[in-house]
Amino acid sequence: MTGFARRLAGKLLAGLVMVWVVVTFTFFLVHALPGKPGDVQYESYIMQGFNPEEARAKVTAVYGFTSHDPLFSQYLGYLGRLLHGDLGQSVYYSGVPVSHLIWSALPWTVLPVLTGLLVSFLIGVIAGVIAAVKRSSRWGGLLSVSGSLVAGVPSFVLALLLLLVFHTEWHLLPDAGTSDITLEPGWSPEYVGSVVQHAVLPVISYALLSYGGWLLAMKSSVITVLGDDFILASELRGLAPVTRARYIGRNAILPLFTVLALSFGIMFAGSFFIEQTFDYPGLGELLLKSIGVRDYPVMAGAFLLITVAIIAANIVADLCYTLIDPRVRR
Amino acid sequence: MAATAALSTRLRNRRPALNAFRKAVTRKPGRLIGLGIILFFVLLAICGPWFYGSLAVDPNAIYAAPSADHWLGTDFAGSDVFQEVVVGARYVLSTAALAALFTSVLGITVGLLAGYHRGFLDSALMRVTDFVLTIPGLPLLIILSTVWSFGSPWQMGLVLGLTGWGGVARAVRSQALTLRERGFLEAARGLGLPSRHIIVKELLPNIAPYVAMHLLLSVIAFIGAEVGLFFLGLVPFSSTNWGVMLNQAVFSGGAMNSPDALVYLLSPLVCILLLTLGIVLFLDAIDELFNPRLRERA
Amino acid sequence: MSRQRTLVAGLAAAVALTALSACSSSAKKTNNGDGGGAKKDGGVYTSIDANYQITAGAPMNPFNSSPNMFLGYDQMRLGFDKYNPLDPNDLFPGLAASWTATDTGLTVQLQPNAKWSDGTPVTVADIKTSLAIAYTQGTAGPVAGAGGTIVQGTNFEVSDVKDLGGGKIEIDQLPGVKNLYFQRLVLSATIVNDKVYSPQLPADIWTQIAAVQGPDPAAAKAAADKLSAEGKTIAAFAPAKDVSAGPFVLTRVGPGEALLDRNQYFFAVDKVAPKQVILRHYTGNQQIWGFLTNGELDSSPYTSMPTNIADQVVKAGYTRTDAPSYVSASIAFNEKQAPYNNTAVRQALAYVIDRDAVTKVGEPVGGIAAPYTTGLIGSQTDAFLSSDQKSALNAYKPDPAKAASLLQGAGFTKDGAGQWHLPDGSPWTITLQTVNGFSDWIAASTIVANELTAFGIKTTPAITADFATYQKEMGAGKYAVGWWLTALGPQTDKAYNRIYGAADGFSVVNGKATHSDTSPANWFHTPATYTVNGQTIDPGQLTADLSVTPVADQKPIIAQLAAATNQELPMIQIWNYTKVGFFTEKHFTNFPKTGSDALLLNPPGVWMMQGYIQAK
Amino acid sequence: MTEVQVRDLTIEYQTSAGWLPAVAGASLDLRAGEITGLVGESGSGKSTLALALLNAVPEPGRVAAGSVEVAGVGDVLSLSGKQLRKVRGGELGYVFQASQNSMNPLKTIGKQLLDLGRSHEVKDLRALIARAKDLANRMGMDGDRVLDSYQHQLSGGMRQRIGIVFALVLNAKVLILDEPTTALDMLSQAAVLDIVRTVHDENQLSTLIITHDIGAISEIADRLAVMYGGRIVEDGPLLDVLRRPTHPYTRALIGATARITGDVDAARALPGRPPDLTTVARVGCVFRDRCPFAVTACADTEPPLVVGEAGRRRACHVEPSTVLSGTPGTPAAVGGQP
Repeated sequence: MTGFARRLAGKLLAGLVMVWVVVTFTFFLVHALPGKPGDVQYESYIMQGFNPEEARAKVTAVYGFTSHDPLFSQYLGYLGRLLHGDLGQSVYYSGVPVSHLIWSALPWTVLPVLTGLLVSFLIGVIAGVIAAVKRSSRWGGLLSVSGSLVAGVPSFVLALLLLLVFHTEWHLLPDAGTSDITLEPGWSPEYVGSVVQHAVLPVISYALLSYGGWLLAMKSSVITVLGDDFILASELRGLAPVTRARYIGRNAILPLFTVLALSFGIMFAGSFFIEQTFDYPGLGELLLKSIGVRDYPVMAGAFLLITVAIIAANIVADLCYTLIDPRVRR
Repeated sequence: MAATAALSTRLRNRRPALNAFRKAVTRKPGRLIGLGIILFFVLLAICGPWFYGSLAVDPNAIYAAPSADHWLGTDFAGSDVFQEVVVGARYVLSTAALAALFTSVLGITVGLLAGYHRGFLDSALMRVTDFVLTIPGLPLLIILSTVWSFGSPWQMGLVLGLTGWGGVARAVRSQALTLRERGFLEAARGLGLPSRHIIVKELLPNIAPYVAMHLLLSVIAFIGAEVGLFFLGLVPFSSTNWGVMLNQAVFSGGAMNSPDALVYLLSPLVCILLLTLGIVLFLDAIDELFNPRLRERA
Repeated sequence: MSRQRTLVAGLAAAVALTALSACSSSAKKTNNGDGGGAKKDGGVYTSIDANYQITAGAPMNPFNSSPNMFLGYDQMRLGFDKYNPLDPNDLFPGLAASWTATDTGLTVQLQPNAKWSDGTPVTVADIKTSLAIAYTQGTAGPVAGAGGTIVQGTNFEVSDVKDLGGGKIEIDQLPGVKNLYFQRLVLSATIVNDKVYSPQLPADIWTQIAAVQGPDPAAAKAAADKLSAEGKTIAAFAPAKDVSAGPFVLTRVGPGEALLDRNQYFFAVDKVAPKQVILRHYTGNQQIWGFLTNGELDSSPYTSMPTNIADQVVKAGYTRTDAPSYVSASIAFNEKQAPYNNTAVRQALAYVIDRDAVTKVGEPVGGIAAPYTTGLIGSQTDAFLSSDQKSALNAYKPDPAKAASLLQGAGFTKDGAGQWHLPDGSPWTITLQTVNGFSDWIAASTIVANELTAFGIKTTPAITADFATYQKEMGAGKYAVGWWLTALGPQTDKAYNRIYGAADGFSVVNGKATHSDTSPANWFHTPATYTVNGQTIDPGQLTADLSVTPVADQKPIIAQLAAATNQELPMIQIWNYTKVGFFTEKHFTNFPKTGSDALLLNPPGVWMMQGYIQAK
Repeated sequence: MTEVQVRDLTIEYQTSAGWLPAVAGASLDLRAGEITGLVGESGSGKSTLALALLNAVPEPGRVAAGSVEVAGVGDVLSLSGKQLRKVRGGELGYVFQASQNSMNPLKTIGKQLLDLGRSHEVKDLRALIARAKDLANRMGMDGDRVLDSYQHQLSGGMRQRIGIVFALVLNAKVLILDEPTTALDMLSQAAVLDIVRTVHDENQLSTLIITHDIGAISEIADRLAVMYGGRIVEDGPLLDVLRRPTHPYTRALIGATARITGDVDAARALPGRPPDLTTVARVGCVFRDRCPFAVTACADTEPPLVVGEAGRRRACHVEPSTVLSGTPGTPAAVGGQP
C-alpha cells in the first residue's frame, strides 16, 4: 500500500499545483474586470433620491471594501489568507466573509449533484449494459440515441421543460426554494420531506445531465470487455453466467471512473443553469448573483470552489480506480 | 508486419474512408434523417437572413397566436416568431461552427504534437490540457461575459473554442499513441515517409472519425453554452438568436405562466432539440465508423 | 455486490421520502388554501420584499448593503414617508406617535407601548444610537451644497438627541443648518436596538460626530474618515438574533424564503392580523408572475409585466392597484454631438416617435405613455402647472410631416430611397443605446428603431453590458442617443437635478450655479441658458433655487423649468412608470386600493401598522 | 480408446456473400494417451474446429452439419445450457489461444479458481485448490504464490501454464491447446511444451494442440493433422507424416520450416497467400492455386480424404509417390509424371 500512498501524495500535489494556478488565474482575471460593485449601487442611490455627491459618499461608505494596495502585494495577501481558509470579504454584502456565503450555498449544490449523480449512475449503467448487449436490436439503438440526446440537450432546456410539465402544467412540484419555510429545519419527516420534494426537479435535471454520459460510456466499455479474451476464456471454461456477468460488470465499470470525475465536473460547472431555472440557492446561483452585482471576491471564491471541487473529483475518481484495479496499484 | 500490410492496403485504396462513410450513413434511416436535419439547419443559417432581412414590428399584435400570417405567432414587439427562428439560426450555428473550428485546430495541433513527439513536449502540453479541462468552462464563460461582449459569432466562437479544446487534444493524443503502439508509425517510417507526411497523410485520416465524433459532441455543447448565456441574459442581446428568444419568452413574455407566449418559448426550444437530435442520430454513423466492434455486429 | 445493495437501499429510501413529501405538501397546501383552523389568527401572509433578494448567509442587519431585513416588518423607522409631492414632510407614524417641528429641530413623542421583540421598551438610547450609526453609513453628515442657512441634501445633520422624559425626545439640527426636509430625513432613519448595536460603536461616537461638524476642516475630515471606517464594522456586523420593534420578527431565513412571526410586544399588535409572514425570494420578475398566477401571494410588490400576464393574474383572483411611481423612462441626447445639439432635430425626433406604441411594447402594464416632456411625471405636472401653463406645452403628437419640415428647416435632406441625410450630406444613422438587463428599454428600442428607420433614419439598438459601464461611457460622451431614467421624484428639485444638476455640467457653489463644459457624469446639455417665450432662463440656477425653496413656493420656478424642458427636449420622456401591485382577498381583507397612493408606495408591514389587512 | 470423434463437421460463417464454410466435412479422432497436432496457416479453420469441439462457434458462425462425440458425454453439438457449460472445463479442458490474457485482470488466480469450482459445483473447494497447487508445483511454479497473484504479476510462460492448470484442474480427459506457444519466447515455448507432454502422460489425456508452427509440434505430438482452406488435407502418425508428406501442402509446409529440415538455406516460404472464407475455391481442390503438382482434375473435383496405409489419410488427386519425389517448385509436374 505504500505505492498507493505515494500515488495519493503525487495526485494531491498535482492537485495543489492546479489549485494554485487556478487561484492565480482567477485573481488576476477578476482584477482585470472593469466596473466596481458600487457603480451598480450608485444609480440605485440616485433613484432613491440621493444627489450625486451624497450617492458617491454613500457608495464609498458602504462599498469601501476594496483594497488600494499594489496588485502583487494584494495577490500575496490573498494567497496568504487563502491558506487560512479566508476567501476575503464580500463587497455586495458589505463585509460578510465570502466563505460564509459559500458555505451557506455549498450544500444546496453538492447534495443534489451527488444524488443526481447516483441516480444517473444506477440508471445509466444499467441502460448502458442493455444498450451494449442489445446493440443490434432496434431497442438497443433507441436506448443509445436516448442517451446521446439527453447528453446533448442543454441543461437549461431540460430544466425548462421539466418546470413546464411538473410545475406549470401539473402543479406537482414546487419551482423554487429548498424547503417550505414554515417548517423548522431538522430531521422531522415534514422538513426532510419538504427538502426532498423541492430537490426532486433539480436532482432529475442533474441526473438527466449525466445519464447519457454513463449510458454511452458503459455501453462502449461493455462492448470492449465483451470482446476481451478472458471473457471468451471464462465461457470456454464453463463459468456460470452469473460469474461471467460479474466479471464483465466489474471490468466494464473501471473506465467509468474517468466519466465520474467528468460528470461531476460538468454538473458542478453547469449547476448555475439548473439552479437559476429552479431558483435553487446553490453555488451556481451565488456565482451568477455575484456576477450580476460585480461582487468580485464572491465571484472569485465561488469560481475557485467549483474548480477545487472538480479537481477533488478527479483525484477521488483516480483513487477509486486505483483501489479497484490491481494493475495500477503496484 | 500486419501494420505494414494495413498501411499498404490503405495506400492502395484511394478513398476507402469516403466509401465507408457513405455506407455507414445509409445503413440506418435514422442516420440519414440526422444528416438531413443538420443540412436543413445549415441551409437555414446560410439562407435564412436572405429571406427575412429585417423583422417587422406590430405593437398591436403582441404575442399573437399562430395564424396564416404568423405561422408561429408573434413576439413581444409583434414580430413574426417563425422569421425570428429562421434569422436566429445564423448566429447560433455560425458560432458553433467557429467554436468547432477553433477547437479542432487547437485540439488536433496540441494532441498530435503531444502524441507524436512524446517526452517533455508531451508532458508540458498535457499539463496545459489538464488545466484547460479542469477550468470549468461555463462559469469561466459567464465571468468573461462581464468583460467581453459577444456581439459577433467570432468572439463567442473564439472563447468557446479556447475553453473547449482540451477534450479533443486528449482524444487525439491517445489515438496517436495507440497508432504508435500498433507500430503504424514505425511501419510508415520504415517505408521512408517523412514525418510531415506521416502526420498529415497517415495520422490525421486515422483519427479523423474520432475527432469528428468529439467535434460533433462539442458542437452540441457549444450550442447549449451560447444559447444558455443569452438565455440567462448574461450577454447583451446583440443579434436575433434563439437564446435571446428564450430569454425574452421566459423573462419578458412570461411563457412559463402564460399560454400566450408558449409558442414563442417552444419554437427556439424545439429547434435546439431538433438540431441536437440530428447531430446525435448522425453521430451514430461516425461512431460506427470509428468503432469497428460496433460495425462487425451491426 | 454489497455496495450495490446499499445504493439500491438508498434509492428506495429517497423514493419513499418523495412519496411522503408529496403527501405532506398536499396536506400543507389545503391548510394554507382554506385558512383552516388558523382563521382567527389570520394565518400566514405571503408576499415579496422588492428591496433585497433574500440570501442565506446575509446578515440580519439593516445597515448591511443587502441584508435579510424587511422594511415595515422587522425594520422600523420613527415614521414612514408618504411620498406626498405637495408636502415632503408628510409621514405615517411609526415608532413615533407624533412629532412637532421646532426652530432647532424636532420633538418626537414615541409610541407609548413601543417595545422590542425581547419585551424591553424602545428608549431614547435606541434612537440616539441609531442616529449615530447614520453618521457612519453616509446618510447623516455634512450636507452638500451648503450655502446660507437653507441647504439642500438628502443627509441630515443631528447635533444632539435629548430625552425629555415620558417618551418625548428632542432631536436637534446642527445650529446654522436648515434642511427643508430635516423632519422627513430624521423620521425615516432606521431605528435599531441600542443593546445590540452600541457594542459595535465606539463610546465617544458623539464626540466624533461633533468633530465632523466642527469648524476645523482637517479635524472634520479625519473624524469623517474614522466614522466611515467604523461604519464598515457596523455594516458587516451580523447579530445572532433579530430584535425587532416592528410588527414582526424574523424567525428564520431559508435559502429561498424568510419567515417572520408576529412580534407579540409590538405596540399595535392588536391591529396586526397575520400570525406569520412569509417573504419569498425572487431572482426575476418572471418568478413573481409565477407566484401570482398560481395564487401564492397575498400581495405583490411592483413588478414589470406584459399584458398577457396581467390578465392572467387578474383571472387568478387578484385585484390590481395603481400608484404613481416618480420616475420616467426617457430617450436622452448627448448635445455635444451633432446633430443632437440642434433643438429642431430633437423636436423632430419627438414628433417621429409614437410614445403610445413604444409604451405598449416596452412597459405595457407598468407604464403610461408620457403625455408631456416636462422633467416631471404626469401627475406632478398636473399638480404644479396651471391649466393655462399645461395647454401651452407641446405634446409632440406623432406627426411625420412636422418632423420632416423641422428637419428640412435645419438643412437636412431626404433622398429618393426615403433616407434622411445630415446637412453635410452624409446619411443619418442613429445608434440607440440601452443597458443589458433593462428588458423594457430593450424591447422598446426595437419599436423606436423601427419607427425611426421607417421614417428614414436608419436606427439600430445597441446594448451595453451593464449599468456601471453604461454610466461611465455615457459620461465619457461615447453615446449620442440613449435611454435614461428621469423625473426622479417626488421631490421636484431631485427631478430637475437629474437633467440640470451637477452631473449635467451645472455645479452649485454657495447657491450659485455655474455651467462647465467639462466632465459631466451624465447626458450633456450644451446651452447654459435657454430662451423660452422670449425670456432667458438659466435651468441650472432655477434647479439650485428649487432645492432651497419650500414646496409651497415652487410653482413659479417649476413653470419655467417645465416650459423650457418641453421646448428644448434635453430628453424625450417616453413613458412614466406606474407602480402596479396586486392583492387577493383570499385570506385577508381590507387592502389599500388604487387611490391610496401613500400606502401603496409603502410595504404591507406599514399597511398593517395602520390597521389595514384584516383576517377574513 | 477414442475420446473424441469428430464426424463430417461443417461450420459456416455468415458474410455479405451468404453463408460460407470455414470448416468443411472435417473428421478427426482424438485417442487417449495421444497428442494430436493440428497444423495450418491462419484462416485454415483450425481454431474454428477447436472451438467447435466445445460447441462454441462464435457469432456469426453456425455448425451446419456433423457431430462431435465425446466419450461419456455424447454429441457435444447437441448439448446446450448447463449441460454444455459443465462439459466445457469439465470433460473438455481448453487452453485459450491468447492464454496471456485469459484471466480476469481484477481478481487473483486463486479467487478465479474458486469461481471455476463453484461454477462446476465442486463440493470440496479445498481439494480443488490443493490440486491446482499441485499441478502448478509440478509445472515448476510456486503454487501458493501463483494463486495469490494477479495476472499482470505473472510472466507469459506462467500465464500459459496457469491456463493449463485451469483446463486440467477439474480432471478433464481431453485437453485442447490453441496456439500454446505463439506469444512465448523460445525458452518458454520449450518449457511449456515439455510440461504439456508431462501432464499429458501423467493423466493419460487426449490432447489436441492447434498451431501454425509445425516445428514446435514436431517435438511432442504423436499424430499430425494438416488443415488447409477448412479441410483436413492429410493426417497420420507424426514421424511418418514428417518423413513422407504425401500432400503437396504438407510437403510445402515442412519445407518452409527450417527446424525440421535442419537447413536454414533450404527453408523456403510457400508462394502465394492462404485463402480466406471468401477467396477459398468453391469447386475442386482448395489448394490447387498454390499447388506445384496440380492436375486437371484438381480444378473440378474436390479430392476426398482417403484412408491409406499405417493409419494415414490424405486428400489429393496426385499420386503420393509423385508428391514425395517431386522437386519443390517444379511446375512441370502439372502435365503428369511418367
